[in-house]
Amino acid sequence: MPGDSGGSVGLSWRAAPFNGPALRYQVFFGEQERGPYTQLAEFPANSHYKSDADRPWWSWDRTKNVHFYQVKSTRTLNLVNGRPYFFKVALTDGTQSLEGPVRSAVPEPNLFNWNKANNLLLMIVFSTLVLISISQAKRRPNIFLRRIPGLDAVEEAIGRATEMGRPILYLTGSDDMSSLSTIAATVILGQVAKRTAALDTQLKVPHRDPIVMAVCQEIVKESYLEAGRPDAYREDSNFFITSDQFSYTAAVDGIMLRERPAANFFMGFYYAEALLLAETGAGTGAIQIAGTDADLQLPFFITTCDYTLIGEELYAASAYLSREPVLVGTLRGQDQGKAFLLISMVIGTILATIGAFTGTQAFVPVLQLFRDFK
Amino acid sequence: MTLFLRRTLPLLLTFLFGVAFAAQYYIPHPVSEGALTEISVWLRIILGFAMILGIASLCQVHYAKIRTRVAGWGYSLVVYLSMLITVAVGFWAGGQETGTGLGWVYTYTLLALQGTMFSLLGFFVASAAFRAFRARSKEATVLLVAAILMMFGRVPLGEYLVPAAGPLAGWLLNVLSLAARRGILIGISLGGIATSIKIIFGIERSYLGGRE
Amino acid sequence: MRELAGKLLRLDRRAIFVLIALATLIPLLYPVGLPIRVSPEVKRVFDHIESLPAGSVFLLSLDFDPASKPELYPMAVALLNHAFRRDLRVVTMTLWVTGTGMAEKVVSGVASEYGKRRGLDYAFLGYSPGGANVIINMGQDLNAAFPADHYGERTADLPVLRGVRSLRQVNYVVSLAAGTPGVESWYVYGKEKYGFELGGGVTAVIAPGLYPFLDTGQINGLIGGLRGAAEYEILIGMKGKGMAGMDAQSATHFIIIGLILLCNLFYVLAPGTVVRSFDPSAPLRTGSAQDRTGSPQEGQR
Amino acid sequence: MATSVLIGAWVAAGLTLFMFSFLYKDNPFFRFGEHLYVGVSMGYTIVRIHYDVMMKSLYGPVAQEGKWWLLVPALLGLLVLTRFVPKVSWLSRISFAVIVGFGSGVAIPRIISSNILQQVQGTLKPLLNAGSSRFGMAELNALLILTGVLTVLVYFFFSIEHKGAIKIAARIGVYFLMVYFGAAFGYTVMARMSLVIGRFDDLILFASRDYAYASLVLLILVTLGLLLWERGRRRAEAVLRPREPRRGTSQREGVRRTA
Repeated sequence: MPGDSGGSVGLSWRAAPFNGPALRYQVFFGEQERGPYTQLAEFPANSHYKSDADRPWWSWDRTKNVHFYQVKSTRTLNLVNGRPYFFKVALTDGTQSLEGPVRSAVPEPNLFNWNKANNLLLMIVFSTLVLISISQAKRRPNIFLRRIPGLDAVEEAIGRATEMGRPILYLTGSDDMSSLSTIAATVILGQVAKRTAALDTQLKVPHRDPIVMAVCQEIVKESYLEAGRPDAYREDSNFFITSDQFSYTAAVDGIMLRERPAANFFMGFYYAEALLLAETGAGTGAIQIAGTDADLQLPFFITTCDYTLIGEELYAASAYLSREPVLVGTLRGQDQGKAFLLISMVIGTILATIGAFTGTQAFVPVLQLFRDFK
Repeated sequence: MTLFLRRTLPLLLTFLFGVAFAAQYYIPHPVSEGALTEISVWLRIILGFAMILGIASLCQVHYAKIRTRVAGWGYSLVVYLSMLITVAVGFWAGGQETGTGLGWVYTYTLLALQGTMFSLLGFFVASAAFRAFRARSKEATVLLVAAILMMFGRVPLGEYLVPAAGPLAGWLLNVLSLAARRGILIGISLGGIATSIKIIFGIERSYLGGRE
Repeated sequence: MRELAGKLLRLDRRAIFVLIALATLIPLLYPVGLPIRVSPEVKRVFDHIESLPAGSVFLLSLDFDPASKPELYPMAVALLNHAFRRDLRVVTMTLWVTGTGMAEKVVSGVASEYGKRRGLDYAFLGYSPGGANVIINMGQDLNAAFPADHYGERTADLPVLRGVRSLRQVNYVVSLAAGTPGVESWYVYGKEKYGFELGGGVTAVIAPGLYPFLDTGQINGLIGGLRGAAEYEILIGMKGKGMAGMDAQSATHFIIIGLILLCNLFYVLAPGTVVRSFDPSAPLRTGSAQDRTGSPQEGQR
Repeated sequence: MATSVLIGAWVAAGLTLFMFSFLYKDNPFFRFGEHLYVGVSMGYTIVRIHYDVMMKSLYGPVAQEGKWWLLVPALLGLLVLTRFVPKVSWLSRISFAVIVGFGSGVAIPRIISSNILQQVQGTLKPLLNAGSSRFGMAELNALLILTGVLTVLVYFFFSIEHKGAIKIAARIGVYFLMVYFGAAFGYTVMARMSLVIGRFDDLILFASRDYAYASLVLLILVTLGLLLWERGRRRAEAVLRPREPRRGTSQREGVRRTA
């Protein structure tokens, strides 16, 4: 069976010329060629065509008039990889039955799932787009970037904290270091730390994950070094509370109420604690800037924070703050990716409409390129 | 040599692990499936050790508070005591929770505290709605109307008063808001892919800190 | 008037908290029983139990822990009430170790209301480790999966289980689930093989994901969230936690809606209000300093 | 009723009220609850990590099943701990590299599958049907979804100036976003309210005779405690006030004008 991890066998056979709903196919299975054979399935002869299978054209022969049945391992039937098994198919009308020849098959695991080839293709396309844009940006660094209001406010928030002599609270989200949101949040932390170092404002970063804490310590230290203020760096600006969701939330809420930070940053990925944190912060009158790709929590940040970086803007933020050609180039690449998908969706919808209107199957191969096959 | 260990090796490892586990998705072979399960165990083990860093940091913060007798240092003592008692009870129970002291601590303190903290959301949802949902601009008005329609259509009384409210709320959720969510998701995914690519190819390396 | 408007806009949020607390507490103590439309998927669970003759075996698996209690506990109460009323032989169990104590409490509680005797009219098998494997085991040999019930009595000797050797002899299974193992496990490892009828009750978060199962008939009915529990209570004519909860839901929702509407009305009246047109530089900014309610310690401003 | 259950009910009811007192304002009851919560949850995590990770996933498999390769993650874990020794703390980067590399690699194909392919696939719906109605409700919805997805995507374009047609599209996108945020907010209210109901349910249960009226007694005690605390605080403040005028808000608004 193509594209699986073994443990199953695909049977296909040419349809008999006299198919009809009254006729039924029976599939038999045996561990030895001589038998005994047990019946696995029985279905009407006008069903189970190979073209019925939900598989893409590039990895699947979709010709009509070929029947197909997949034998999978179950609790009673264990197909071992590399061992031959024997199958036969019979056609019956209830009284008479016509048996086909015995065929043997060996279940084998595959090395590549061709059903996912379009996924791989997209990955290659996007990677190339990003890498090309980066190298272009290195040559011509002056690319236009539209404003992201939340980012202008970062400077303002830090300035206000400095003026008021109060600390800045920065959260990196609830995910661990392997999450992209966390990585984006730590990159922005580096930029924020550079500003706090220059202005000598206290920075507080409570953590839920010890590894993220360790990484952030490195990043903040580096930022202070770059800003020429290694003396102002404090090891305890990054500290650990607990890995538990709501006790962490309670403790951070406590910090907000007692130490009254002038600005709260919520970057990274959040779960239900989002509103508990942001609403408490809103109550203390702090400037709040959020940035998250947790789409379910966005509504709560939007309603409680002064500025919110929505989804993708979180990833873009580091590019804006640093203006490094590499990062700006990445944004350009992302935009090209979006344009590509946008155009694909318009064309795809037109094709789907024509297809539905005229009843033609001609565009199915194109549309299948944008389907997720397992 | 140290330069290799300090910079090249980490970047090389990132590249290797990144490429390997991106490729893993396309390989259905049992070996590749096994590797994914295995590495998730690895991450848990690494995190287990890393937790020592966290515990040290927590203890340090509260120790400093107790030592310098800052206002409210007594609460730091609460942290220490409750942590030590829980650990002691936990080891006494051998990590088992049914019918042991650890189970008691879990049911009557952790669950109660967690449930209450979580339920504060119910109150905060109300106060956030009250403050934020004001028709101060056209966008804010759209936000407000969508939220009210949704709340109205989700409860029996609303549906009873206006029978169309339920289906309307469903339509709002499954059509208009689905569209926006899709847009956000596609945007996020492109940003995520770009970030991943940069990390795998060593273009983005700030997570390693230091520039040596 | 304008002063009042300004005052309401700066309403201390603790006033809102009090309103929400009251709107929750009062209906819980004195349920009104606002009308609720019963959805067909809940009705089908009810109808199936209704169609079982007295003495049929009904298995209720309480696969949830205290975290999901608000939604699933009322369902358990309603289903048990119904089953005892119909004089079914009620067998209960759990696949979640953290839910054992709670499950025991609800089962013995409802049973005593109906004067049902443990072991004779109903049984609580308790928890057995292994997740979905327990279901497979039960399908083969119930006494092997649960050698003794929760109270340590041999299951083989329980009169209520007379003639029930495996899941094949069970007429109806309902799993009240807050995750995995749950309804899906009961379908995949149980129903598909041993051919009993299966119904499900789940939290509101999980329910949408189970509708495909409902369409294909893999489960015959579905009770979703607190609302589903309330619907079931209507069907059996009982004013329980579900309906009280729904009253509380309605009350809190209407308080929030009312507050928002009132506040917008005053907002238009309040001095200095301009309905701003689109400002691309700050399309999503929603809070500004003047709209902030006072924080606890800056209350009087 | 068992004594442990009775004590448990009192403890649970008390802690619930302590945490709820946060709604009034930050106070000693909440501070106690908060710190206790941090301590207990950390202690519980330590116990769970010891038994579930260290014993079950590491020690057991290595010592009993001979899975020696699990010593590699153990080594990587130990490398993280080099952060205690500044001189060799760079060794911890090796572990970071493995975690971050794994995370980025695993993410790409899965993001493409669930956030791109599945979303695009759901959007590609015919806008006309072959039936007699030509353009029905399903087609209208498909058109609206397509419009929403496209305009929201346009809003997220960073390197194109938002003017002309782009500006109009982006603005429509903003409206779609607003509908989403509003609807998602409204949708969640219900789930959050069930949580409040759940807690209140427990409090009502603990207020019963079986539990010796735990919630009622504790509610009175906590309220009294808060009153006493407020009085004490007012007095202390009255002493402090002449020397330290409070000026927080006015100063803040001064800064805020630039926002």
